[in-house]
Parts: sequence; C-alpha cells; structure tokens
Amino acid sequence: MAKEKQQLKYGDAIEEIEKILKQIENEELDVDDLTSKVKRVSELLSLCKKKLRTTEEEVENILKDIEAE
Amino acid sequence: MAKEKQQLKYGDAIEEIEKILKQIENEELDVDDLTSKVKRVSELLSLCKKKLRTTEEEVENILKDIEAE
Amino acid sequence: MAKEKQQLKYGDAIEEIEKILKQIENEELDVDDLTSKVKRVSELLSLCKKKLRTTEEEVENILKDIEAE
Amino acid sequence: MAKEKQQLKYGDAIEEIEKILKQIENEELDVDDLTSKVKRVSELLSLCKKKLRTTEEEVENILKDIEAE
Amino acid sequence: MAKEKQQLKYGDAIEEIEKILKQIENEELDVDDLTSKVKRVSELLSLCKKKLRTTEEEVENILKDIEAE
Amino acid sequence: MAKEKQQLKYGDAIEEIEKILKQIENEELDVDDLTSKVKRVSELLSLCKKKLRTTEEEVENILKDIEAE
Amino acid sequence: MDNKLTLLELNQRIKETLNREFQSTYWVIAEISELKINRKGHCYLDLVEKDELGDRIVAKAKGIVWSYTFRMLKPYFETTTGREFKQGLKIMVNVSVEFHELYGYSLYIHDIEPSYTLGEIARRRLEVIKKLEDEGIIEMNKQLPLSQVPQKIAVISSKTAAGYRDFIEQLNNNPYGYIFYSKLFPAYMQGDEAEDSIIKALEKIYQYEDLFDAVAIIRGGGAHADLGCFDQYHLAANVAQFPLPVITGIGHEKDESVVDMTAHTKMKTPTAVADFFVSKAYEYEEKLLGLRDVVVERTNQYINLENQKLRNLYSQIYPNVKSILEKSRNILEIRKEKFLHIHRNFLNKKQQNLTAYSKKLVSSYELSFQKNFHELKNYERNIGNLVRNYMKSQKKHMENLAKAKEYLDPKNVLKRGFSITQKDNQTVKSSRQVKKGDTIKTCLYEGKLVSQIDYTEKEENIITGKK
Repeated sequence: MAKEKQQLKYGDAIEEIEKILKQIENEELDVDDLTSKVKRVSELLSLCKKKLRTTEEEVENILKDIEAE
Repeated sequence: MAKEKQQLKYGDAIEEIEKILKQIENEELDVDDLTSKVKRVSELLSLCKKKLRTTEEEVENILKDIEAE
Repeated sequence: MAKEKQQLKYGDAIEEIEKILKQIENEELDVDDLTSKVKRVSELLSLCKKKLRTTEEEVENILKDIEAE
Repeated sequence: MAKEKQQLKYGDAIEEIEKILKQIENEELDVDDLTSKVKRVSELLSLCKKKLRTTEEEVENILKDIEAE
Repeated sequence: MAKEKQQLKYGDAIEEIEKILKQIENEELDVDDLTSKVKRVSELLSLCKKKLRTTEEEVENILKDIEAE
Repeated sequence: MAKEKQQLKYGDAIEEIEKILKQIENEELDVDDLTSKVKRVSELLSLCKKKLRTTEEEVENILKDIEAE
Repeated sequence: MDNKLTLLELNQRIKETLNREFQSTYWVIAEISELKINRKGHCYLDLVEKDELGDRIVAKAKGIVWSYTFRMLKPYFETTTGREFKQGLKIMVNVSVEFHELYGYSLYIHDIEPSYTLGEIARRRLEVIKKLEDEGIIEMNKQLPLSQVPQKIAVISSKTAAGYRDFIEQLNNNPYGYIFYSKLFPAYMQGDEAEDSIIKALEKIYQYEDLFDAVAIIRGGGAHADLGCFDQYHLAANVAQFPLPVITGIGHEKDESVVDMTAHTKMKTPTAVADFFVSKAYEYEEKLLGLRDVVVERTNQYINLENQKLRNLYSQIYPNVKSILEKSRNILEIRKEKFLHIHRNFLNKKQQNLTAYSKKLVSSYELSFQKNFHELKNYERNIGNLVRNYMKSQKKHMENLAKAKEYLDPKNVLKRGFSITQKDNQTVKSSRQVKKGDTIKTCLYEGKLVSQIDYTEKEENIITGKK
C-alpha cells in the first residue's frame, strides 16, 4: 500500500472507486467479496484524501512564494 | 460444515437454495429426501444470514472509519 | 420388512402400489395372488403413511426453526 | 531553467500559463500533476516578471543613451 | 551600421521607426523583442539626427552663399 | 553649366525652383535629397542673376547680322 | 436765233444767277480727295462725296482756301483733331459758292468745323474696332504670354526719332545693370506711308520670331504729329495677330489708338516702354529673390519640422514601451490572482467528489444489503409453503391410492355374497368353460367350496343382461 500510494494515480484511484461502486450498485459482487471491495474503496478514498491534502499543502507552499514576490 | 462456511460462496449458497426450492415446488424430490433437503436449505439460509450479518458489521466498521476521516 | 422400511424408498413404494393396483384393475392376477397382492399394497400404504407422517414431523420441526428465526 | 529563460518567449510563457490555468479550471488535470503544474506556472510567472523588469531596464538604458546624444 | 548609414534613406529610416512604434503601440511585439526593437529605433533616430544635422549644416552653407550673392 | 547658361529659360528656372519649393513644402523630399535640391536652387538663382546681367556675345552677333532695313 | 449768247455772256448770266441764288454761306460736308498748296500759300482742294459703300464718287467740287484763311484754319484744325489737314479727311466747312467766268465753279472755304472731323474719326475708329472684334482678333496679342524677362526686343521706330534715343538710353542705362538686346527695325511713324512701313517692319521681325521676346513700337517727338495711321485697320490687325507680344509707346495725348488697343501692352511713351521692360526684369528678379527667401525659410522649417518629428518620435518610445510593460504586468497580476485561487476550487471539487463517493458507497452498500436480506427472508417464507404443499400433495396421492385399493380389493365383493369360481386355478367366467363332471373351486367371503358340475346352462349375463 505504501508503494501503491506512490504509484497509483489519483485519477486511476477514482476510476477504480467508480468501478467498484458500480459493481455494488449493479449487485455484481458476491456478498463474500463485498467487505474486501468496500475496504478497497475505503482505502482508495483515504489515499485520495491524503493526496488532496498533500497537494494542497505543496501548492500552498509554492503559492506562498509567488505571493511573496 | 465449519469448513464449508468458509468455502461456500454466498452466491452458490443462494443458488443451491433456489435449486432445492424449485425441486420441492416441482415435486421432483423423494419424500425420503425431503427432510435432508429442507435441513440443507435451513442450514444454507442460516449460513447466508450469518454471512450477511458479518459483512454488515465489517462494512459498517469500515464505513465508520471512512466517515471518521 | 423392518429392513425394507429402511431401504425401500417412498417413491418406489408408491410405484409398486400403483403397479399392483393396475394389475388388479386389469385382472391380471390370480385370486390367490390377488389376496397376497392386496396385502402387499396394504403394507406398502402403511409404510408410506408412516414415512409421510415421520417426514412431516421432522420437516415441521425444521420449518419451525426456520420460521422462528 | 536558466537556458529556458533565454529561449522561452514571453508570449509563449503567457500562453502556457493560460493553458495550465484552463486545465485547472476545467479540471482536466490529475490531482497528482497539480503540484508540478502549479510549480511550472509559478516559475513562468517569475520568468515573465523578470523579463518585464529586464526589458524595462534595458529600454531605459537605451533611451538614456539617445538622449545623451 | 556604418554601411547602412550610407544606404538607408532618411525617409525609410523614419518609416521604419514609425512602423516599430506602431507595433509597440498596437502591442504586436513580444516583450522579448521589445529591447531589440527599441535599440533599432534608437539607432535609426541617431542616424536620422546625424543626417539632419549634416543636412542642416550643408544647407546653411549653401544658403549663406545664396544670400551673399 | 556654360551650356545650360545658353539654354536656361527664365520661366523654366522659376518653374523648377517652384517645384522644388513645393516638394520641400509638401515634405516630399527626403532629407537626404534636401542638400542637393537646395544646391540646385542656389545654382538656378546664380545662373539667372548672371544671365540678367551678363552680355551674351552670341546673341549680340546674331542681332547684328539681321538686316533690319 | 436771237438768243445766241457768247460764252462769256452765258457764264456772266450763270454767275449772276448763282450770286443771286447762293448769297449766303453754307456748311458743307465733303471728303478731301486732293489737296495742293501753292507758293503763295493758297490751298486748292478737290472735295468729293462718295456713295454709301464708298466706292463711287457721286459729287465733286473744287475748293479754295485763301492763304490768309488757311494760315489760321490749318493749325486750328490740326491742334483740335490731332490730324494733319490732308486728303482722305472728311470735313465740314463753311463755303460760299463762287463762279468765275474763266475758272468755273468753286467753293471758297471760310471756316471749318474740326469737331465734325473728330466725330468722323471716332466713328471710323469704332468701325475698325468693331471689325477687329467681329473677326475675333482684337485680343489675340494680349493673350500671348510675355516672357518673364523680355530681354530681346525688336524695336520699330524712326531711326532719328528722339523717342528712340530716349528708349535705348533708358533701357541700357537701367539702374539694375540688366542686359537688354534691342534691334531697330526702322519705319515711318507718321504720314501716309507710315502704315505700310510699320507693317513691313513687322513682317521683317516675323522672320526672327524665335529670336525676340517682344516688339516695341515707339514714336516720340513732334507735337502735332498725325497719328491717324495707328487707327488704321490693317496695322491694328497686323499688330493683333503678330506672334510676339507688341508693346506700344506711341505717345498719344488723348484717346488710345486702335493699335494701342490691340497691342499686348500699351505704354504712353518710349521711355515708359523701356521702363516696362526693365520693370519686368526687376519683377522677375524680385520673384526669384522672393522664391529664394521662401526656399530658405521652408528649408529651415522643414529641418525644424524634422527635428521636431524626431523629438516626437523619441518622446513616444518610452510611454509606449512603458504602457506595454504596464499592461503586461497587469495581465500577469490578473493571471497570478486567478492562479492563487483557482486551485482551491479544483481541490474543493475533488474533495466534494470524494465525499460523494463515500456517501454513495454507504448508500449502495446498504441497498445491496437490504436486497440480500430481503431475499433471504423470502426464501424463509417460501420454503414452508412449498414443503407443506408438497406434503399435502403427497398425502392426497396416498389417499387416492388407498381408496383405489379399497375399491379393487375382492374381499369387499365376496362380502356381499358374490363368489369366485375357479377350475384348475382359472377363474371361470362362463358356463362354457366347464362341463359336467368337472371339479370346481368356489371362493366365498369366508371359506372355500369344492364341487362337481352336474350341468351347465347358457344364460344371459346377470349383470350386463347380455346373452
């Protein structure tokens, strides 16, 4: 997961989330797999959130520099 | 059975239930087998319920985590 | 017979009954045989009744469990 | 960047800034790329500002020379 | 430039100056080109000034002669 | 120049001077040409003045040769 | 033939009659066709009258002005009219009719009315002018362009005239030192030959047309000169149509002559003509100098203007560049401002998306769970029904079988008194199956009978009624 965090693109993560949500919605998933899939979505959401937070911080830092100019 | 619980998929269980129910409906069963079949359905239903409940708990925990974030 | 009870399937018993009844109807039986065949039918019917009763009891018990849930 | 400073045209820099702004506005960017793009815009803004300052100084010097004649 | 001084007509020089000024006015120039264009204008103005001064002197001499007659 | 003296017509001289004047007035002259044109005016003036005051033997001879009576 | 008379007698009677009939004097209008003055100063004239066309003489008379009268009358006439008293003139004279036996009829002229001649001259002058106008040539010479500097001048004058000398003097000694080239073409400037002489001179000049800038016709001196030739049609027409501009300096005291009118320029005296040429040259030089001044001024203005232009151009550079830079800065600033905020929207939207996803996850999971749960409940509900139906069906089937068995069981038939007869374990259903003496076995509800057949009977079926 640590590695994935680095490698998985935000956009791909969102795509995966959407795919799983669609599967749940269309009842394409076995109840047995549901837990793991929900867990996966949860992880991806968490990853995305983290990415958003990190990005925001980085961007804010860069922008602070611009504004200072 | 304990082992089966682990192995039998929820979806397969539902399928088996439906098959047995159909056999009963179509009187394709020997009376001698009825008891065992009904017992089987009972067990499968029980298994499914348990799976559902377990899943619900797990998922709810995960979701709680997501929402907590 | 006790053994047969265990071995003879309900379905087979019903089949035998129906076969004998057809023979009687078609008068394919000697009077002497007739008596013994009728006797056989009586026994089989009795067996089946018993099976039905037993099955019903057992099944009801299981159903009760299911429905109680 | 030092080399680019020499080569990138002011107009092209502005164009690139606007392109990136449009991408951000239209959410055509992956979140992962946002930081690098923001950094790029920041650099381009800085480059443009520098170019403006340098140009002003150079022009002022040239004009001073004319007047001195 | 030394050669050009000889060859470029005063009128053409003025025309070029005006063209460049118009380009500057109409913002048709990239900021990067501004310096070189201003330099060019500066050179042309210088050339024109020199031409004018020379002409003025020459004409004055001729006119002095005319009026002396 | 000697030849022109013979050929120069008073009217043409005025006309040429006026033409040059008009060019100067209308700024149709390149500054580069100004000197030469002013010089030309100077020459014409000088020529005309001379023509007005200097006897041309040639003319006198022709007149002398005319048999008036 | 009593009335024969000598010539003298006749002439005497004519003379008496004329003297009686023409006692007073008469004002008579006539043209002088011949004029002679003898040594004693008497003037003898031939007076004529022509028809309206002026071709034919319709009346003629001799006239005499006695010398004592003529001495007064001639200068009076000439000073008043400016015309020589000579042939060709139309005059109005006061005459007495005289007849001399030897010399015949003649008119003694006592007085003259010059104003009539004046009027006549004016009339003829007007006729000439009208003719010139009608021919469209009166303005022709005036329309010729005069050289800006009329430096080469053909002069028509009398060689000896004072006017000519004055002219040359004035021309050549002009105060500006201008050079003029003049050539004299001599001609009679008065008298009967004047007109032809001047025309001849013009014709000569015409040969050198290209050489000269102008023609000067000058005349001066004699106070009582007769200038009648300058009113003559031919001279005026020649002057008018001459290809070079003609300047006249004829020296009229009163009215201008017709030649003056047709000339390019009329001056009063030869000196004035010379001054005219000098002034033309002077005007030209003034114009030149004027142009020179304008050229000097305009050139300086031009250079100043260019200097101003250069300064203007120079002054435009900085503001323009500054304006570009300012605008560029503003644009940059706007981009920067936009840039500072835009990413927040971006991230906020992404954040909202994430929230939406997690909400959707919960809801879709719950929906799925509900569905599954519901399904299970359905199964639970259905299984009881299905099993009970099944059981019911089985039981029914059983009951049916039991009923069939009861119906088919032979015991129940025998109970009602029927029996089964068998021969050799074969059920006997017809009497034809057995014969007398056969042993048959009869099964009853309870027990069996063994018997021997006594006889057989064919009888109808008891039950079906068939035979």
